[in-house]
Amino acid sequence: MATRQTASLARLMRAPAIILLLIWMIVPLGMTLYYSFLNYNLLNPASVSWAGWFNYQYFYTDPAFFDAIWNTLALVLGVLAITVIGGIAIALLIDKPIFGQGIVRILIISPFFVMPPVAALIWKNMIMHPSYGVFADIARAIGVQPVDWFAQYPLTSIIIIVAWQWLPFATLILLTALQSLDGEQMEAAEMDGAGAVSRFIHLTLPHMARAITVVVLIQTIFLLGIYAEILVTTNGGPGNASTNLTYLIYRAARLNFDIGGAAAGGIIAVILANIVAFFLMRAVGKNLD
Amino acid sequence: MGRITLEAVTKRFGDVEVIPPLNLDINDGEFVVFVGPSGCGKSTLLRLIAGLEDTSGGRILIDGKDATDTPPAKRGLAMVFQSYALYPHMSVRKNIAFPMRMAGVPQDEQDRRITAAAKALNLTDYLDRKPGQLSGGQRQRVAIGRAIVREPAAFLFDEPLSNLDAALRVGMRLEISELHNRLKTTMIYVTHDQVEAMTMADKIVVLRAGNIEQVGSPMELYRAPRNLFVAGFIGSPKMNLIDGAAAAEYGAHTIGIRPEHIAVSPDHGKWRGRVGVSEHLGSDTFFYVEDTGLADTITVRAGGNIDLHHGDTVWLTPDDAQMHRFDATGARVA
Amino acid sequence: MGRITLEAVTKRFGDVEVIPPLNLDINDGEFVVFVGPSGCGKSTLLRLIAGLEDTSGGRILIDGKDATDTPPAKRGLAMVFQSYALYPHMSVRKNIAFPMRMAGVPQDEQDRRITAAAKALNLTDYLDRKPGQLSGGQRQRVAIGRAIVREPAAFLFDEPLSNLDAALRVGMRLEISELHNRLKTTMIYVTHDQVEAMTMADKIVVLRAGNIEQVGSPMELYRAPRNLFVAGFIGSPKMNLIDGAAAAEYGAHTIGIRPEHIAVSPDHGKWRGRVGVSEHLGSDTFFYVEDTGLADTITVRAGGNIDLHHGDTVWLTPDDAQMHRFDATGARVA
Amino acid sequence: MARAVSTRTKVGYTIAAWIVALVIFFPILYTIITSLKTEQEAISGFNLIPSFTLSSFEAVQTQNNYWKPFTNSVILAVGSTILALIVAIPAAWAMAFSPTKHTKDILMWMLSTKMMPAVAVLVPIYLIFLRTGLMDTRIGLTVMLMLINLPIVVWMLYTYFREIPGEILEAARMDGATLKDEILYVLTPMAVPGIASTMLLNVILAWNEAFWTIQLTTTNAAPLSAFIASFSSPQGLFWAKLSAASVMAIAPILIMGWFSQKQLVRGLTFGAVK
Amino acid sequence: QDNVTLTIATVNNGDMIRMQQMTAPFTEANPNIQLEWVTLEENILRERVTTDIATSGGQYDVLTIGTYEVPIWAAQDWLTPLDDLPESYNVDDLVPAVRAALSVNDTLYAAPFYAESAMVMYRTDLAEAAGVTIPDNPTWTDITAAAKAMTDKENEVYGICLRGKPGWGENMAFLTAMANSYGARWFDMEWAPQFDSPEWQATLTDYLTLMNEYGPPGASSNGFNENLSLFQQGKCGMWIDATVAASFVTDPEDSTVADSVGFAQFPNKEGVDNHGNWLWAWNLAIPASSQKQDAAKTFVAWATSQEYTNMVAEAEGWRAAPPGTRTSLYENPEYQAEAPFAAMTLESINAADTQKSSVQDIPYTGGQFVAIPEFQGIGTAVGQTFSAALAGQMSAEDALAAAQSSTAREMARAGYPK
Ligand SMILES: Nc1ncnc2c1ncn2[C@@H]1O[C@H](COP(=O)(O)OP(=O)(O)OP(=O)(O)O)[C@@H](O)[C@H]1O
Ligand SMILES: Nc1ncnc2c1ncn2[C@@H]1O[C@H](COP(=O)(O)OP(=O)(O)OP(=O)(O)O)[C@@H](O)[C@H]1O
Ligand SMILES: [Mg+2]
Ligand SMILES: [Mg+2]
Repeated sequence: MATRQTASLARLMRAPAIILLLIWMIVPLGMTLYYSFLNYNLLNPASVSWAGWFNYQYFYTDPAFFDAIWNTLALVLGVLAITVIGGIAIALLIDKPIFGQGIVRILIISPFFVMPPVAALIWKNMIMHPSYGVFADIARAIGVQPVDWFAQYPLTSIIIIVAWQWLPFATLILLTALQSLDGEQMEAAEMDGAGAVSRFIHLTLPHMARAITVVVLIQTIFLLGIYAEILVTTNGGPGNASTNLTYLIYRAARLNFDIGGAAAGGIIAVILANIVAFFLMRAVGKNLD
Repeated sequence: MGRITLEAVTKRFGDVEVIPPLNLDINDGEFVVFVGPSGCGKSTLLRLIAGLEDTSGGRILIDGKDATDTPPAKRGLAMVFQSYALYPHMSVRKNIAFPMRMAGVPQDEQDRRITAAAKALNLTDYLDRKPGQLSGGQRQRVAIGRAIVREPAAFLFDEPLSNLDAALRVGMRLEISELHNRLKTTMIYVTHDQVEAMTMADKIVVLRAGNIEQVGSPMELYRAPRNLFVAGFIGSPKMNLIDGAAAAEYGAHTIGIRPEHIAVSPDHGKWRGRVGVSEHLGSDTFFYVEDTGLADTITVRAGGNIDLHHGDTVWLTPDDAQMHRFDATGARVA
Repeated sequence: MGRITLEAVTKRFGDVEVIPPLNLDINDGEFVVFVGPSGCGKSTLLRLIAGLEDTSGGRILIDGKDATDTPPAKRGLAMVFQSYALYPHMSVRKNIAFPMRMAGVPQDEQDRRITAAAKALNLTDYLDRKPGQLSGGQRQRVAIGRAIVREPAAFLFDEPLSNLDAALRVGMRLEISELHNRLKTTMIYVTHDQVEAMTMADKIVVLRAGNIEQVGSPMELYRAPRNLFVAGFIGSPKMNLIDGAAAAEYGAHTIGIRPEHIAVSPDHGKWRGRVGVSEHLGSDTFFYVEDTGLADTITVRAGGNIDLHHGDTVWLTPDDAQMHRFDATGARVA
Repeated sequence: MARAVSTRTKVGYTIAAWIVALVIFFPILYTIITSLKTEQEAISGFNLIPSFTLSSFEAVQTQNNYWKPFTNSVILAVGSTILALIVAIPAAWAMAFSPTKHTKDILMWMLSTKMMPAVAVLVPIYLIFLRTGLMDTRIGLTVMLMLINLPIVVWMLYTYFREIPGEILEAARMDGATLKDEILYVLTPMAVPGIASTMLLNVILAWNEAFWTIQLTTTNAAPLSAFIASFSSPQGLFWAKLSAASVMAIAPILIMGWFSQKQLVRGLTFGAVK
Repeated sequence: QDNVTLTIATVNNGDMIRMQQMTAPFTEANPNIQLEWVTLEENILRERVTTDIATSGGQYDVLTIGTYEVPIWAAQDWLTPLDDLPESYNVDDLVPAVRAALSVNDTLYAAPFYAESAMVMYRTDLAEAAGVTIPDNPTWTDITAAAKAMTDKENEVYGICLRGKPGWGENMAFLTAMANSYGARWFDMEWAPQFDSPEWQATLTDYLTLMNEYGPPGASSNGFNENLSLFQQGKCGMWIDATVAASFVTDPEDSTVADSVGFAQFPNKEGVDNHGNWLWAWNLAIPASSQKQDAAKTFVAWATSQEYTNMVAEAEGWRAAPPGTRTSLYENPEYQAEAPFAAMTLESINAADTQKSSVQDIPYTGGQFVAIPEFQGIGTAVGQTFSAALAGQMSAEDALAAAQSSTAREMARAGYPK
């Protein structure tokens, strides 16, 4: 496959995707970069002026900024932890012989098909609502005060909702990984005297390492951009308790119509995302060869 | 220390009886090879002994104790798998140490045994590599190393060499034989390669569809196959089997004569034929002789220096003393 | 129709020169086998001929015409890959038809050739199956069928049998040889199995690190290996190579003697040793004799009926007429 | 480990698995149930047995014709998926079978473009869409969704293609196949499970995209995400209606997902297993 | 005349949706005009429409916008002045307070579809049972006392339900109105935020006390909808919110307490002559970027006309008529008969002065909001803070301090004082 002809063909074939994405990245990013140095409020289009680093400074000194970074991390890590651990557990369970396996799988996979705003609406109104939600009904049934989820545990609530949406994805990938585990290896370990727990720790987990990295990579990409669930449920509050970086930018762009500030925030987010990406890609790249 | 007895062991998968009641005695220190065509139940039988499958009936005794319901880890047997079944994320050292770690063997004892096994198997330089960085033969040795350190009552091998290429296979075959000579531990070895069976076994068990066709030393099987199946299965190239008039002449339904027991001559002999493909191996030449009227082709082994070409007419003379005779049911006629 | 000439062909991957300038002539209708250890460049050479890799230098002539820059499809060669490389989503028929479809061969002509190929390769019953439903040997035959229908100037095979088990390999080996006898088309066959090389080739090319060590007929290579490398590579089991005093006695730095050219006796002979592992194949027995003081082990081939056991003392006598002598550089001493 | 599993164990696993499955599915189930309730039932406490009225669906339909956004959703999801495949298959082919030193870096870079927060670039994109007349057009949005998901598509295809032995493509080349033939007749059919699951995933992601599809459409190209946005916070708690609208928005993709579940699972390996 | 298609952006509330279904007479009368509806949830609508109008996108011909946007957008020349509406439209029939709120320099920029102020709705039965009376012009002391008296947590009856959900149009609408009635103001004449003032401190402390002691659980996520639902189910003794709610809580189809609802004006603090000045209207406006001005005007005039009101009344009864915009409606005896809340509603609306909402001097206009572009962001941020205080996550002092500093920051960034 290594002839000059194929190599040049390959370049040609790669080109459209690369060029498209390059444009897709550079044009808006370039414009964003430009805007980030402007005093530009959409509601005041007449008074656009050069701002220098002011937007960055302003965004950075926003008291919400560090909260947002912390919340972003907590959200990403929380969801990852739940989906990976839960995904492994569920994958192990549904890999076992069970009656009605097909239906069980269909049920488990379903949340993945629900669009994020709808998922948030469902959880907010029907499940976690402090007076009409199912959780409240359950609480009342067992005689405790219903929890006002979005007020008392805003970030946790969002993590639960997002984790619910991504659990199927993690489960599916981990399940395929699990099913590719070599049966003979397991038998060898059994012969070697390893019990079920040892086999899980010493064989199953390491075998799934790659799948886990993939889950982490893909989900991180999507989780960094979560905002719809926040918008629908807590609007980032109370206070900044559930404001993540994306939502902070959202707030600047859509509530304040502060294009300059949002652009600066966007650039900061891109830089942070790329730092995350860098380490992630290192880890994953190694794991994908 | 490694006596294994199967008493009327049977195995069914669903409705299919893969192993009909089967009795077998394996003595301590013996090298027993199970051979047979694909799907005949060799692996199943081995896995029954290992405890990786439940028996559907009968008893398995290890050193006289009933082990039918003992879990695999407790039977004191070690198994080497066809796919090596190494733990890919552990180094060679960790792989070999794994069964000892599970058994709680103290660290220094572990180290001692690993060093010894690595030395015996020529793995000392690779102890810190991962299995992925090893060649097929080396991987197989690691798998054996992992078995050795457990100091098991018996080793079970399921086609351990079938993933290796021809040259390596010869080497590993020798290594396993040497290992057996040194350890004198019972070994049960599954293969469908009859060369392996012949060269390694103290005792060969020929299986067909879960039934034992013949049990005996390799030479017993070679010299006196009990039926057509064993005759055709043991020996390489295959024994020539001839029906019809030529067989009737010997008072049999079928006669069998091995390629090495036929003399070739360009001008005289008993049967006439035409040379088809011939294979010159240097030391030997195999002729596939066609149009003899006896069978499709008759395989003949001759010395390295015979000069016959495709299409030449040849004469073949079987060595009557080495002739095998079978009746219509396929059973050997004394 | 199938003359292939390599003129000073070289191949570099990055900085590594895998093939140093190499000249080779392959005549029309010849069955040429490339052998050599793993990584010596056999596949690379074959792929250069096929056009799947660019040469780094030199010219490749096919039937006298410079084909160095011709794309693979235009060279009129067909290739059979180690992994079969069948199209898994197409039926056998479609697989075989694919090259003709690409070439725009009319439908009825396609059908004719498919029928013929299927008949020749015993595939008629499987034409409508998918490759996944075939056994290894059948798949290999489909791959060959796909090559045949193109009526190529030459066939290229890259270790076509190495994924098959021993028994099948023997069968397919014969089939390919028969095919060559019938078609008389040039075939270039890569293997690292020297039995295949010996039995199939008209001409063997022994490669080491991209260099041609020797070119010749199998018997030439068997009888007169040009150097130690070829001597060690050709013949199974390997030639015994002996250095030191025993060699000096023959006026050589190293002597080589094949296992089949050593006589064994329990009580007299030239060299004394102790029997290590022995392999009884029925027809033959291989003894690995240790402690001779000549080399690690000396392999000896004896008849099927010799009765020696592990640890017995034996005497070995080489057949001086079959002795190979090499100088200090490893080259053959005439 | 082919030892017989006793029916008791199996029943145990079955119960556990069903409980987990039902808990996970419950929010969706409850939404479906609620959509079949009257508004009063919907807010009058926990109740799994609705009165099976379709009035909420009727109300939703009269308020906002469902079929137009539905058609748009289908067109956008399928269209962007097909476009993405057309661009991604050749790229993935090149990366898998003619890799260069930078292939991995390029892939990672592609994925990293997905990390750009969409809101930050909304205004530039909005302006571009306005100026080029792509605003509220299906074609504009299709391209947009294609670009958003292209990195994932390329990456998934790349991982599938890498598992296809290069020898088969070489065989095709020897057999006289041109590059087009090679991709069309050999590579693509062989990668069908992978391509299918890439398609499915992309359809799901495109279907559920709810930022750009709302921001860049008004009426002509508005898909179901916009449909939902018109129900999400009406005056009064019309949960039955909201549930009905939610069910209508997710049902098509849910049903597609259910039917193609096997494909999806089979393909979702991301080169991560084996 | 050419065929034109009008793209109309509307919010998804009941009145607007009803309008969509009642356009047949209009399209019959104007066969060359087709109507395309874009119905969106309020916040999304605002985002969408703002982006479009600010970039001169021209995606919409008619916009549904609030009283907040009208003066700001009109000042940017983004809206077409509605000074040439047909005679039959009868501009002078518009309720004066509403008309004022939609005019800049006496030019009307949007036609009101419906308007609302805020008032107290209470359960007459509970009040009676608890032995309290709520006067038509209650003070906050009256309200507190009544809330205390009516609260019966055992039976899930809470004395008072108020907005707690963060948002400039949610809790901040209420809190700004409440602050107004406490004599507070958002900014002084130098645009310095006033959360450190005693008036605001009193406002927030009293609000938190009311909610914590007599409010329903989870109040920090209750908005208009949630409270409506609570009230309809009989869980609230009082509810102070937009006047439109009156028609819902008295609707026997949806409300379990329809016949026992009383109304009172928005409370004030003793000695402060201010009833909050809450005034909100949903209006139809025409962006300057629309290419279809004439058709759009025709539609706007029709949709906000008296004729339309009558049509709705005919089809669905008078209670369903869009309230708050026309004096003539309130003079209509049929309406008065069917809508017991009519008088109080009109009184509340008329009492709202959006030009000077605080008793102190202020540099801004707007009733329960501050009509500057930055208010959405500021109001929401402050709303978050106050909501956090309600959820018990910070004290009132901290919340006020945080509001003060974040507002000061935003105002400085926006370049105030201008
Ligand atoms: N888990 C199983 N369920 C059902 N049938 C099985 C199972 N395992 C094996 N069999 C069947 O049992 C028979 C014996 O299988 P076994 O694997 O023991 O054969 P084998 O002799 O090892 O063959 P090979 O040489 O191909 O490895 C086969 O017909 C096989 O199809
Ligand atoms: N694409 C490549 N890039 C770099 N080096 C390569 C490439 N292909 C082959 N090589 C190197 O070229 C040498 C010859 O490889 P080749 O595959 O021809 O060996 P071979 O004789 O076919 O070996 P085997 O018997 O294992 O198939 C090896 O050292 C190999 O590592
Ligand atoms: Mg087997
Ligand atoms: Mg090779």
